[in-house]
Amino acid sequence: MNLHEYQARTLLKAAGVPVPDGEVATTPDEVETIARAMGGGVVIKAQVHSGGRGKAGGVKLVENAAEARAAAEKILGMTIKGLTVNKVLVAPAAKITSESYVGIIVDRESQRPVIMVSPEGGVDIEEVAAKTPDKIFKLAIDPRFGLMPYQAMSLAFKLYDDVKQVRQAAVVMQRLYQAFVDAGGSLAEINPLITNDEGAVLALDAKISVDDNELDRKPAIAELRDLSAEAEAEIAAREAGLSFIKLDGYVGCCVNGAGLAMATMDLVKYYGGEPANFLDIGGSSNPEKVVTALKIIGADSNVRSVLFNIFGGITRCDDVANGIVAATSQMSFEIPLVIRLTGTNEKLAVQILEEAGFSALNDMDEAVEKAVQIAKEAA
Amino acid sequence: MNLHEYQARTLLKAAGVPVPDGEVATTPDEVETIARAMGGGVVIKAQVHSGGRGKAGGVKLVENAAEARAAAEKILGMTIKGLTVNKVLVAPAAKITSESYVGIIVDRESQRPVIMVSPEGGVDIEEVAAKTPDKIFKLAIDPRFGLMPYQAMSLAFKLYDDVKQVRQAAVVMQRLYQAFVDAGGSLAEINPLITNDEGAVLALDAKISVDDNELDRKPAIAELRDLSAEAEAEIAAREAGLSFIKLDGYVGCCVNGAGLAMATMDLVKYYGGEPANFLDIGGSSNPEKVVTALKIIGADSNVRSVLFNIFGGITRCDDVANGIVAATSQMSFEIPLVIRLTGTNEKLAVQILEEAGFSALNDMDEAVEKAVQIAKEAA
Amino acid sequence: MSIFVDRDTRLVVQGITGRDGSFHTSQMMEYGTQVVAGVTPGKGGQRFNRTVPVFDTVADAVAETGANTSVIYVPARFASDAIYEAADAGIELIVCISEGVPVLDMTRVIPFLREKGTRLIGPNCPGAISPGRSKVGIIPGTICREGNVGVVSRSGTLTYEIIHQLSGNGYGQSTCIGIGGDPIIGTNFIECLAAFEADPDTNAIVLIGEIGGTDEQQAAQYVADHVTKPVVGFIAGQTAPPGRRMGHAGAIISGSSGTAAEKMAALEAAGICVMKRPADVVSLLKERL
Amino acid sequence: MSIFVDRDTRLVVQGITGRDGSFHTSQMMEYGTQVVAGVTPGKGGQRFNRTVPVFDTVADAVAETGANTSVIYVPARFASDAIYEAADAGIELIVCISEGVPVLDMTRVIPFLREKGTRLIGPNCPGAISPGRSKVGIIPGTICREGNVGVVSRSGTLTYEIIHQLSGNGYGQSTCIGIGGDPIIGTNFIECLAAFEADPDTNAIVLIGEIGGTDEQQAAQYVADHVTKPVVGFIAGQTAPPGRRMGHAGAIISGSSGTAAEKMAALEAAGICVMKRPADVVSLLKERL
Repeated sequence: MNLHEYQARTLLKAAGVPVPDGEVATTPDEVETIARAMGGGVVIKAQVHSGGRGKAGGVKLVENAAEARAAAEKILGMTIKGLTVNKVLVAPAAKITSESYVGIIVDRESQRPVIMVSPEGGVDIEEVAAKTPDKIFKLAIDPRFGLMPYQAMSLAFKLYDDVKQVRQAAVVMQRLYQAFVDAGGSLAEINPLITNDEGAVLALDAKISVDDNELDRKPAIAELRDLSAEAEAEIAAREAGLSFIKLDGYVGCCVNGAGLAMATMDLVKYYGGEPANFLDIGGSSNPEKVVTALKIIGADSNVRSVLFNIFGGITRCDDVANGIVAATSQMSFEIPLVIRLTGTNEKLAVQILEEAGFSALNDMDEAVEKAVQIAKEAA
Repeated sequence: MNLHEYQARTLLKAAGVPVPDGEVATTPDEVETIARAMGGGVVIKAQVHSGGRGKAGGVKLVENAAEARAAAEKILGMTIKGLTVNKVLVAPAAKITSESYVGIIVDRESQRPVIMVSPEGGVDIEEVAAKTPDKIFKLAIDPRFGLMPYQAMSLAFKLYDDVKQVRQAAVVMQRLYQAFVDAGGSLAEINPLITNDEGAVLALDAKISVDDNELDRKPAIAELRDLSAEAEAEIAAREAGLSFIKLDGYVGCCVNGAGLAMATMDLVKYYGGEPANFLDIGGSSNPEKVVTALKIIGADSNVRSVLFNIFGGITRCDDVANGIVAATSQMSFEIPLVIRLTGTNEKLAVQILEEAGFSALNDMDEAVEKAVQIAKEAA
Repeated sequence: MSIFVDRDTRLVVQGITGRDGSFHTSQMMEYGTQVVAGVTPGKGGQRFNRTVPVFDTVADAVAETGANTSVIYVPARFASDAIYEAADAGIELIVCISEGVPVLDMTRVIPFLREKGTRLIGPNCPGAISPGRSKVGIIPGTICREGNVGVVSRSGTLTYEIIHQLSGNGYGQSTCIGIGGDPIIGTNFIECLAAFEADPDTNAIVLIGEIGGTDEQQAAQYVADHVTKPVVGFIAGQTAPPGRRMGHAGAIISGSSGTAAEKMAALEAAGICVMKRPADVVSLLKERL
Repeated sequence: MSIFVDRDTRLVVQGITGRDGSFHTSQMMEYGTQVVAGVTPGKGGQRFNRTVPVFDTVADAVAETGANTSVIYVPARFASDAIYEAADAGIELIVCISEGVPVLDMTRVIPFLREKGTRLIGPNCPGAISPGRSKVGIIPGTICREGNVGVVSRSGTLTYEIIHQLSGNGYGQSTCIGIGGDPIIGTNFIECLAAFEADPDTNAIVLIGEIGGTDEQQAAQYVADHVTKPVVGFIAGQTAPPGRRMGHAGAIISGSSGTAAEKMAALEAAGICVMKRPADVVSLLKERL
């Protein structure tokens, strides 16, 4: 789960990271009032879960409250990479004397959180990594000990010469790490970490992503989820315990298991088709999940056939069959279904389906080929 | 530094340990008011840094507010092992169905915090350890991981059969450990950990001792120090950076280094004398410390000679000599001094002392023997 | 023979009285796995299915039954504690089925296991099966067949699909292992490859990877350097869009080194035959054997 | 020879620009110790006494100067971080002089050092000196003399007193080590005894203990089992009252196994000659050599 910039700023501030003032607004009126109270220049920043906000026109630096209002009118309601901007952050324009980068991710290879810093901040860090990898410094953190002061200092020396700023930055890094751990983070980033004209080190922009698996035990973090910032189908899928990602094709896919789901999409492509989605109904079977899955897939007007590919293990084929029968009787489902079932309770499932007027296949290739063919014929 | 029971209770409560209600009072009036508000039977407990409060009459169980007042009148102001009772804790009488022991100390041998539990609580745990060691269960905690749930559960199974109580006790142990670490503890103890007639697991009495070396970085804990509960000489010594412990003899000792101080005391005994104190003036030399040391030793009317034993390393002998001269000129110091100095700046020190009318020895045995002899002659 | 699980596997089931735990324990017992103990705090002294003794702690279970392997079916938020407990009790191999274990928990579990010298398979994995000998986890026994192909995979049902293809076409398996799809797992491809290479009863290896991370590339390098047996590979996620998560956390494309195309190229460069689709496993194996 | 510190000791001083650090660095340099580097964050690039290069980090110091030993003079609350830093930088021997290090810090430091394979002496100790070769810490060089007696002690100035007796009576030292008086220390008596036993230039060992803990009893057992060289012992604190703390944390009598009488008995049972007073060291050594 991604947090908004303003939420990440709040968490960092609570962890003791120096963050410049800033307030969230949802209307141009509010923006104007806030800007007036701040006085002087302010920056207006769209709060959406997307990179490249600046390039998309979602970040504006303005001189006064009137300009702030005008900028807010443009930004609020705009669409950035398919996401509507409902909120903006208003912050005083900072007097920036340097911009660095500090980020923490969980690294698969070292199996540890890794902190990365670069004196090249304020830009896309992946570009820095690609063009000037020698300007990125990494350190794997032993989670049993946390980010120790000497480690933070040694990284901070890569950013600044002035030992006062080095010490400030080291403290920021340690607190960022603490905030990362406390939030159950998969990523925590300050970009840019600035120095201002008074020599202070401040976190100007912050980003935190949370491991979804942490949300159960971190209710305060789970409450930060902003449903208005997510696509409707993905919310419905998550609430039903499904993994769903919309794609641009026309063969709807409903599969149990992420690996098999990806392999099914690949096979759709292999047989000349285009998958409309990734959808994993998960391990434990439940007819309700199938109902939700069919509703989500059916809501996509591009879909011209729906392929079920179920390998019964924990998932029982009869549960899936019942789900299909229930869903199609509840709603008028016009899209043709191709069903492949094998494994646990396969025979029972076939019987349930046949009684309801469906037929079922046993072979994955055969099923995928048929689903592609039907979709192409319906074009 | 030892915390009072009521302070330890507050820390445990803040850490989420279930602790019965309880309030601190300093007058019988307050005790009566509190007891009336609580209704029913209450227990009145002297708040002093001493074991054996019960045996000394410092803990009373009473039936009502009037009896509470009467008990408070007896307890407040009484002396337990040389310490005056200034405060009492008033708590509702608990309906106890079982009493266990849970304690955490730092163990030298495993070099880790060790948690000990016993189903034999409410009594002196050292007696349990001596008489029925099989009723004490110990576990060394890896501080990199803390007290893990499965560890706490396995200990809690030694206390209770009912899994609900096991789970409650396991949570208490984990929170006690957290409180212990957060306070910078050298000991944290719940004795007894009770179950009441509703089956709840509660910490009825709590004890926390803090590592003095933690106080610098834990100001909130340092503030809990109760100067009124400490001997005056020890407060003065601590504030001057001296380690001082009063003993029952008559040869005052002023030494640099704890090991040498103990060896000096032993040598006093070896030559037939009795040391009046342990006093370590510490590593870095400072004439002010010597002044304070002489004041503290001089305040003990049993002292009939004062022995300085200084081995100059970091401590410079001339600093000690200056301190002696300064102290004896500031105050009328009637007790005879025997001074032994050797090591760093020894010659300069001897010169300073001789100019002020003192003589100095070089050999430890000679000095100790002389100090004992003078004290005996003065008897 | 086989790797990791075999006839000498003496299994303790952590979470034996739970919904998943009890179902799969019955399945494993039917398959012939030596399930010697179960653990559910508070149910010590009971028996599962009137036969398997249940204990309050893994330490008790190990002391009483000599269990050497554990399988974990507890809810995700308790899984890391269950792993610590098993490792601390002297269990040699832990198979963690639980899905949804927080990744930061795993960052702490890994060094603990390393100090103890304990092997972990998973979490978020289907476990391991040595057909005809022992099954630890949830891989359906019915689709497996005794034989000489080693199967190692990051996936669950996709693995079943490929085992199904193998068994249906006369290729039995020495051991099938699902290593789990999470970013941080206990046992990786390389450790399984090394074990298969050393196993006299394994003649060929099937490696099933997916997008995300660089484990497959490293595995490919290991095969090139150390594996003499024929290896056939598959990578799921050729059509997955970059930068999006596909169901489980393993499938994140991080930077430039996690795409299916790149992984397939790495496998091929290491001399591994790469399937275009799961059904190709049979023809490719035939070619190589 | 000698143990732990010698002519090949290449020392980095952590906290070289502080009050204690700079004073003792000068002393060590005068004594002939190879002080190759100092560390004070923010003073990297400067030189101490116009000769010793100062670095921002221990890692930099090791990379540039090949330091293999560090001595720590930083304030107590920064000491554990300094230890971690030195161990992480590949330092083989760390001597921590700082007094007042929180005990809970040490409980975490110890397993870190064990993983790294680093030896720590201290904290709260005077360090080690191999007379005529190298001095790391604060033991006054003037009281020492080259020779063949190994001295190991939990104390500071009491050690000086005994070294003073030895040197004044013709018994030079191979190495003198103060292991520190805190409850949790990096190197204990046994490790020093083993090193002295193995050192060809050590002919006899003086062990100086005090009340609190059971280190001396364990050391006695070790001497009985493994040490062939003559050992002379001293225990401070015969007159200390039970249950009170005597200055440093080492001197707590915990339970029944920390009294001076008990320790002296344990030493004697192990064949160690026990001094009644520090001055006895000379006559006892004479008897045994």
